[in-house]
Amino acid sequence: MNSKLKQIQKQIVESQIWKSIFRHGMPDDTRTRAMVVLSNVFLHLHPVKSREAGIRVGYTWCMGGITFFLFLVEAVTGILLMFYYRPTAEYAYSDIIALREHVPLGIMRELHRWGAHAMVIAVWLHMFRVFMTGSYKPPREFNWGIGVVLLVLTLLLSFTGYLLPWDQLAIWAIAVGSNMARATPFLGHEGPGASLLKIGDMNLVHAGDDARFGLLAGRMISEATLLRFYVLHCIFIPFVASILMAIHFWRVRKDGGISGPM
Amino acid sequence: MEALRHTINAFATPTTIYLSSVALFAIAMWKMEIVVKPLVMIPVVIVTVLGTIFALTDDHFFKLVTLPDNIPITIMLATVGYFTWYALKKGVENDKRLSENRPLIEQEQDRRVMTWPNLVYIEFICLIAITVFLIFWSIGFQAPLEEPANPTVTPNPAKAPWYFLGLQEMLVYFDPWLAGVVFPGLIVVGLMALPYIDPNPKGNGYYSFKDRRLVIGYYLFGFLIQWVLLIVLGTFMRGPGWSFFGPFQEWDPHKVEALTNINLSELLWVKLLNIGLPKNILLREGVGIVVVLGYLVALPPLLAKTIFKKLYQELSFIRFQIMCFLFLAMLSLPIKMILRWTINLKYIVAIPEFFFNI
Amino acid sequence: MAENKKQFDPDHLFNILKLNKWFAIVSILLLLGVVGLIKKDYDRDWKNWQRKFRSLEIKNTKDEITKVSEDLKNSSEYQEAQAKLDSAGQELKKNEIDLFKLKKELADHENTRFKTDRVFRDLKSVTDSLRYELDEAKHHNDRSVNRIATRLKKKEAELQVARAKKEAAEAVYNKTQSQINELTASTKAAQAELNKASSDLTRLKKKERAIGRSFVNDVLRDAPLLDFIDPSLKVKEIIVDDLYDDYNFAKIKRIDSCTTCHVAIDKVGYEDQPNPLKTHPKLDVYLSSRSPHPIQEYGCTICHGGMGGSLDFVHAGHAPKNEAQAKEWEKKYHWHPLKHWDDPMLPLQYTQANCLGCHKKEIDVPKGDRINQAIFLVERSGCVQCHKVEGWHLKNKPGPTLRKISSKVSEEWLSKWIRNPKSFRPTTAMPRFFDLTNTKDYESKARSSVQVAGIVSYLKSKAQPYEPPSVSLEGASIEQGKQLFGDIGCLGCHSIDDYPKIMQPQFGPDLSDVGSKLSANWIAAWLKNPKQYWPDSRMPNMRLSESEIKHLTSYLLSKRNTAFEEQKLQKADPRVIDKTTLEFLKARMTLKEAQEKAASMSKEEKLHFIGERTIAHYGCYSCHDIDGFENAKPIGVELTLEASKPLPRFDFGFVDIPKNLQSWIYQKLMEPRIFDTGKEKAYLDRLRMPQFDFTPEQAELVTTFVLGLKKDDTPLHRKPSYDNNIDRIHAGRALLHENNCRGCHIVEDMGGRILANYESARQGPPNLKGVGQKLQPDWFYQFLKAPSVVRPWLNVRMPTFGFSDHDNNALINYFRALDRQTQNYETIPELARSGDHYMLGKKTFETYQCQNCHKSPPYPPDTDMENMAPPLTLVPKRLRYEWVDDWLRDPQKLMPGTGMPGFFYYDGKPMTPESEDEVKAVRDYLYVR
Amino acid sequence: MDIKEELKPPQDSVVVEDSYHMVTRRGFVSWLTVGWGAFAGATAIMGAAFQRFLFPNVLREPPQEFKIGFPNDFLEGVVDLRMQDKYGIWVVRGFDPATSQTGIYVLSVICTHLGCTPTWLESEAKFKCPCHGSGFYKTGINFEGPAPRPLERFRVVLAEDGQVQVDKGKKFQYEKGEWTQPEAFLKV
Repeated sequence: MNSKLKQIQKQIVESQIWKSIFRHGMPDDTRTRAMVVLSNVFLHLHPVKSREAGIRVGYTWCMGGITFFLFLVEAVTGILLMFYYRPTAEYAYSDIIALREHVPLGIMRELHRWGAHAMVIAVWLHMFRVFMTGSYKPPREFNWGIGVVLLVLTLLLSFTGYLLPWDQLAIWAIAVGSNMARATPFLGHEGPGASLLKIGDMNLVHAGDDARFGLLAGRMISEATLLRFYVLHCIFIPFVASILMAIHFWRVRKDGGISGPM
Repeated sequence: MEALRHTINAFATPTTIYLSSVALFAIAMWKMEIVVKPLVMIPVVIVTVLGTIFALTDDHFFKLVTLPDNIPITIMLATVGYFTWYALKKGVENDKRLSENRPLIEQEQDRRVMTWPNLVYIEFICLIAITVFLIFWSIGFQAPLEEPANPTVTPNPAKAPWYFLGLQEMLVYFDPWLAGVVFPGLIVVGLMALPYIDPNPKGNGYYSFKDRRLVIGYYLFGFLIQWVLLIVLGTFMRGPGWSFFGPFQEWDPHKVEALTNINLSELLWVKLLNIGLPKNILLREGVGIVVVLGYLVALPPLLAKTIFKKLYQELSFIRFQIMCFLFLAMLSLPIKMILRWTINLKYIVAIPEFFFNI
Repeated sequence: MAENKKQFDPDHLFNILKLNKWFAIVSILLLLGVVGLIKKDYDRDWKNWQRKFRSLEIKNTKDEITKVSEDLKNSSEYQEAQAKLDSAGQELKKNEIDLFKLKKELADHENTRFKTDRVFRDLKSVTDSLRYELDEAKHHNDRSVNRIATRLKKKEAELQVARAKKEAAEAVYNKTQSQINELTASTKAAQAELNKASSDLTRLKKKERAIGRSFVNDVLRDAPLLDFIDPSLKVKEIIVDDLYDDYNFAKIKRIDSCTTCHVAIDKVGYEDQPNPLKTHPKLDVYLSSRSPHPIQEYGCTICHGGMGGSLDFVHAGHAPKNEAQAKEWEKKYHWHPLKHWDDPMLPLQYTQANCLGCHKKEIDVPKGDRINQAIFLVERSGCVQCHKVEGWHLKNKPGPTLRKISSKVSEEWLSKWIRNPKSFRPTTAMPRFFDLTNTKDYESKARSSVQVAGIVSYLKSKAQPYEPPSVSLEGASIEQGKQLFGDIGCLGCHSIDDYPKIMQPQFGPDLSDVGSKLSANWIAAWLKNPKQYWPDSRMPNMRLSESEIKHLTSYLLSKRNTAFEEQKLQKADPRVIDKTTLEFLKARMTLKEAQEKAASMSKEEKLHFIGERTIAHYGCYSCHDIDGFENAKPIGVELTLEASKPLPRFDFGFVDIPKNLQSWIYQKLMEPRIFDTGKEKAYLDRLRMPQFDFTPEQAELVTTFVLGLKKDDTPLHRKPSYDNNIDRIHAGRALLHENNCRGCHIVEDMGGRILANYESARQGPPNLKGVGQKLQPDWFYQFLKAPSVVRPWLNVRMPTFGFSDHDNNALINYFRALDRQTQNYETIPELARSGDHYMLGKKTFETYQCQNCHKSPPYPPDTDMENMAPPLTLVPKRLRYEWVDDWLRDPQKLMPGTGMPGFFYYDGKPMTPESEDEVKAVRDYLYVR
Repeated sequence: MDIKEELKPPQDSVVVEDSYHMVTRRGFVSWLTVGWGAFAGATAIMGAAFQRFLFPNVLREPPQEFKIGFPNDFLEGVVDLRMQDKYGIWVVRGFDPATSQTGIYVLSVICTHLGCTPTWLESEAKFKCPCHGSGFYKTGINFEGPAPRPLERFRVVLAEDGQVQVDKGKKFQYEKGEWTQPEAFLKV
């Protein structure tokens, strides 16, 4: 009986289909373990071997990994939410109510929202750890810079998502936030220097073409803003962030892996 | 109990909280070796926990803290607090090892090990753990949803998302173009510039404190005091009308605060010289402009000659200028806050004609 | 160290066993978390309610089944059908062999029919396509035309043959089929009868199968993660097409999912269940498809408020009707007030506020008892005089004119009255402005005295001269005055302590203390003709004789309030006068100017000035006509959209009440100055709304009214239609209100409160039902202008209101609109005073002895007033020709309870042709007699 | 260092002390099995939940039950196409061979083959589906093309107010012999 099972198992493992998918056996010796890491698209972010200090949670706090994982969680829950959310003034709010009241697994919204907050915290802590271990120092200066941009993108992701429920909390948080854009020096119509920018009688910067207008797609928050933030939140920023993340991870490897004492 | 709450409410003003936090921060920086000792930290933790439990018995405070959108702040405070202590403790430990010529913690762990299963397995466990955490958080707290967006009714208070509340708090002291645009820009630029203006080769790849005291102090001041503390103030203590409330004080939308601020030019021309504001803008704001330019342009050379002498020698001229500019920009917030609390100063330079107020 | 390194396995830095343990722990937690997640998502309160409802229905169905099967057993119909079926079955058995044969034949015929039909169809499709080909070929002038044509012809011939065969086969088939039918017809009919008799049982059993207990129904249907296949627990939504929720940026269709929990709200038969499984208590007005507000067209939230899209008790915005219910809900449902919704549900006692949304311009909202009472109270209290409310401003100020006040009351009386009106007359609508929660202290009292003195001084100095003619009360009897007061109808508007109070609140003032207020001369003059003192008075002329006036005057003078007369008046302190003057002056000029001005004024001037400013401060002119304030604006906050104001705009001060609109308004009405409590405010900055001394019930009513004042986006076609008729009705109702017609008469089945004073309804003012149909407009007009005697046996008299032509027409139109009468001018046919018809009328008239009751004046002294009816001499001018016909046929139908016997129409049986003739003859006789 | 060099399995494999082998096989298996079991369980539930997520609990579709007018609004022998756009039905008044009676019946506009909407061809007196050429008689019976069964009919009754009421929630299929049921057809 047992031998029969083994026979079947052997047949499966040695079939062409199995072999085409799994390029190695069970990872129970050093060689296959290396193979696993090398041949798996996700795992190959890691080197085959790392310095002991660099993999200890006590050193890294795992915060970078957690941030990346939370990004994936946000992506998955976000995609699912898109099945039930329409970014229009008419439906946005009632779709959120629907998520709360009767959409199956509407709790996805909670996962998404709290995941976003957790991601912000995780990014801060990751940066804090990198700073405290001096890991921004040569040769990792550039990657630190990328990291700073990723931090900003994380905050922007959260900020753009804040508008989507289209409730009072949302639009006034965005109103407070976006009103600052009108005070941008030279680019906002109430910013210092904006009134100096004119050609003849034509004002170059006014409420109809300043930085805030670009952000809100109008002089005030409207349905167009909702759509704009939706696109920023769902496509534009995640797209940019993904590219930068690829660079970030790649540079971690190229700059010598996780930092450690020279 | 009630009396204690009243005392705390009375004590809790932006001035006292901010200044005492700065004082505590300074002490910690000065005597870090002692501060991170468990003997010191355990009582601190106990006091914090007991204090929190006491505070939670208050209805208003309880409601405020358990507001779903404020939960992340609590989590942030706990994690940031813990990790700050943890990192500094390790740093102090490494300092000690260095001074005793022993290998660093990280140097003891320089063996090379297989990624599979060592790293992959802990990562996997970590990820499941964080998922579990997120799931229980979601079960416990419903995401907030208020009334439908209404462009004509502003809720009181209207707050930005919590992670931007530091910036919103800054708006009390600075014009939007500074607090909302320039300072956030400088934070980003400053952070990116950090590797280039920190000349210290020590402390690369391991926790340390003593060798990097200045830059760590600089960073922690920005992070803990100027960012985290302001978020806490902005969330828990700013109520309707952006008025300041003690932690156990009911948020009354009709609270009246004495707020009469004065510009530097008015202070000078009207109050001191008693001759009225001059018509010419440059003349009117001359003193303010001189003060600001002096602060940003004249101060760096002075610093280079005096307290930053050593640093100036390590850095080149341009790097030192950039470093100084960022440093002074960061310091400008506490300076402006103190000026506001002491002499009700509104603007140092006030040219509303061109939306240029500092 | 080196030793260690050799021992080290780079594959296993950590203890795998320990990591496995960690992995197991977090995985188990993950599993628990995921299960919890699903559970949280699945567990909903509404499901429990639907489950409960299902249990209820199962029980009901079972009970019904037992009952119906019991009934069926005893039903003869069922027994008969059963018997018929049995006998038919036996009959069929006899023919069993025939039937079997026939069925076999039928199968054969079916085969043939099918085969022939196939052949026919094939040929048909071939010919169709050939025809198409032929058309094409012709069109293209193809050479194949002829070939195709021949083929088609051939096929068509074949088709004819096939058709004949097919039809023959069908005929054979049908014949056999009909033979079978014949044999089985009686069985089928019996079966159908049986089915019909037991259809209720079948239906119930089917229902029981659908909802009853079973594995599928109890477990499978609504299992978590499987409940999308065919769940029994479902969210129910009513999507109302053209009523909208205002989401500010967009208006979205109202979607009410209330019926998800309130499952039985529109189903009859669940009246005794607890909420939410209860039937709506007023299905005749709401929800049912026959009511004016069917649930599919109006939903729930348009009336009740709340968040219709929510399925959660708290989020839906349920509002408790009192503290106790709030406590109960907190325990049961974790209830807390819903903050984040603009239109919260209203507590039950305030629900009728939302009637005002659509029934805006309506007076007397049908079946809106509470809102109607509220409107009456609001108008009587003059709320809308100080607080502007679009569309509600009163034409007449609710308080009397003060232009001739010095001739009416004494200065002392006036001072005491202003200080505290209720100490003189507890039922007065005039509110109290002084000595309230925020003005109780000693200093405020002194200031109040000064203000009262100021008002009196101002009113006195502005008063126009008026001297009522003096009257002697010689020979007047208080007893007779009292009698008159009760008889002639004063009680329709006024109350007095000698008679039971029949109205609450009253329309006119209570007169129990009036002797302490007015002089004999003034009363007499007023009774004679109120309009000569105050042209806008709503008091009508009672057409009293000189002696009647004397009796009534002496009666009223005897009504005194000694406690009030003995009340001491606080004197105005000169220092306070100076201070108050200065404060009023300061508000308009600089401090220095004010001081100079004050110094230049005499005490009298100061008092006059204080009076003027105080009247302006408290807005007295809103309710009273006061010289010098003709164009002054009302002082209150506009309330047109009060209920749409965001809550933070209401100052709750330090008063500990629930933070919601209705609590605030209620509190404000009960104690108008309460929100000053605990605040340091200057005397003139304090709240100034007066105390109306509402009872809790009244305060709730007024709150209901205010809660109805909000933004309204209901589309016009959803509101009651305003056709010409309805406009007339509303105009009439407004006049009824204004003149308190319902104090005496029953109109539209409401009012007639005075009738309680009379032994029988016959002794009181008539019910005005159907007068629009009954009266000739000309006569009606004359009557309203100058009432004449119609019912000589009545003591109560119709007063002369002195209506304008406009009002007169409006009233007549109103009554006619109620009865859907549109023609103003009608022809009464020329009638002969002789002939058979006339004689028949005369004979019938005499046979039934109409004259016995319908006596004509003059009346001898011994006339039997008990059984008298209106004189028939009035008929030709007064009554409509058609109406008399209807009336004679069946008086009870037009006026239930009338004393007029139905001579021609008995017990619902049709009238004979003879009595038809009689009715017409009597009617015509009355017009030409 | 050359990675390949490092990756060679240890020459003297016995030297290595391996925590893997240090533990009893049994203990090791049980913890790991519990872990993987729970993880697989959680993943499976989550997978099922995602599938459940795709089926909303609330549908906002046009009502299934509606009134279409009085019987006299429909002409004898005419296929009424007016309700096609709004309600997705054809109303036919005329003789119905299935019940051998004259009256009104309501046909679904969905072809029983692959769900296209056939067109009514007046001249040929048939419904013709544009997608694959199925043809149906006025009664709904299929007679040509690939359609496997006749068109469906909907419940049709007379409402209290005398209007014809249609309920799309209840359908009648010819092949199941349902067309002879009382509410599949309204006798006029």
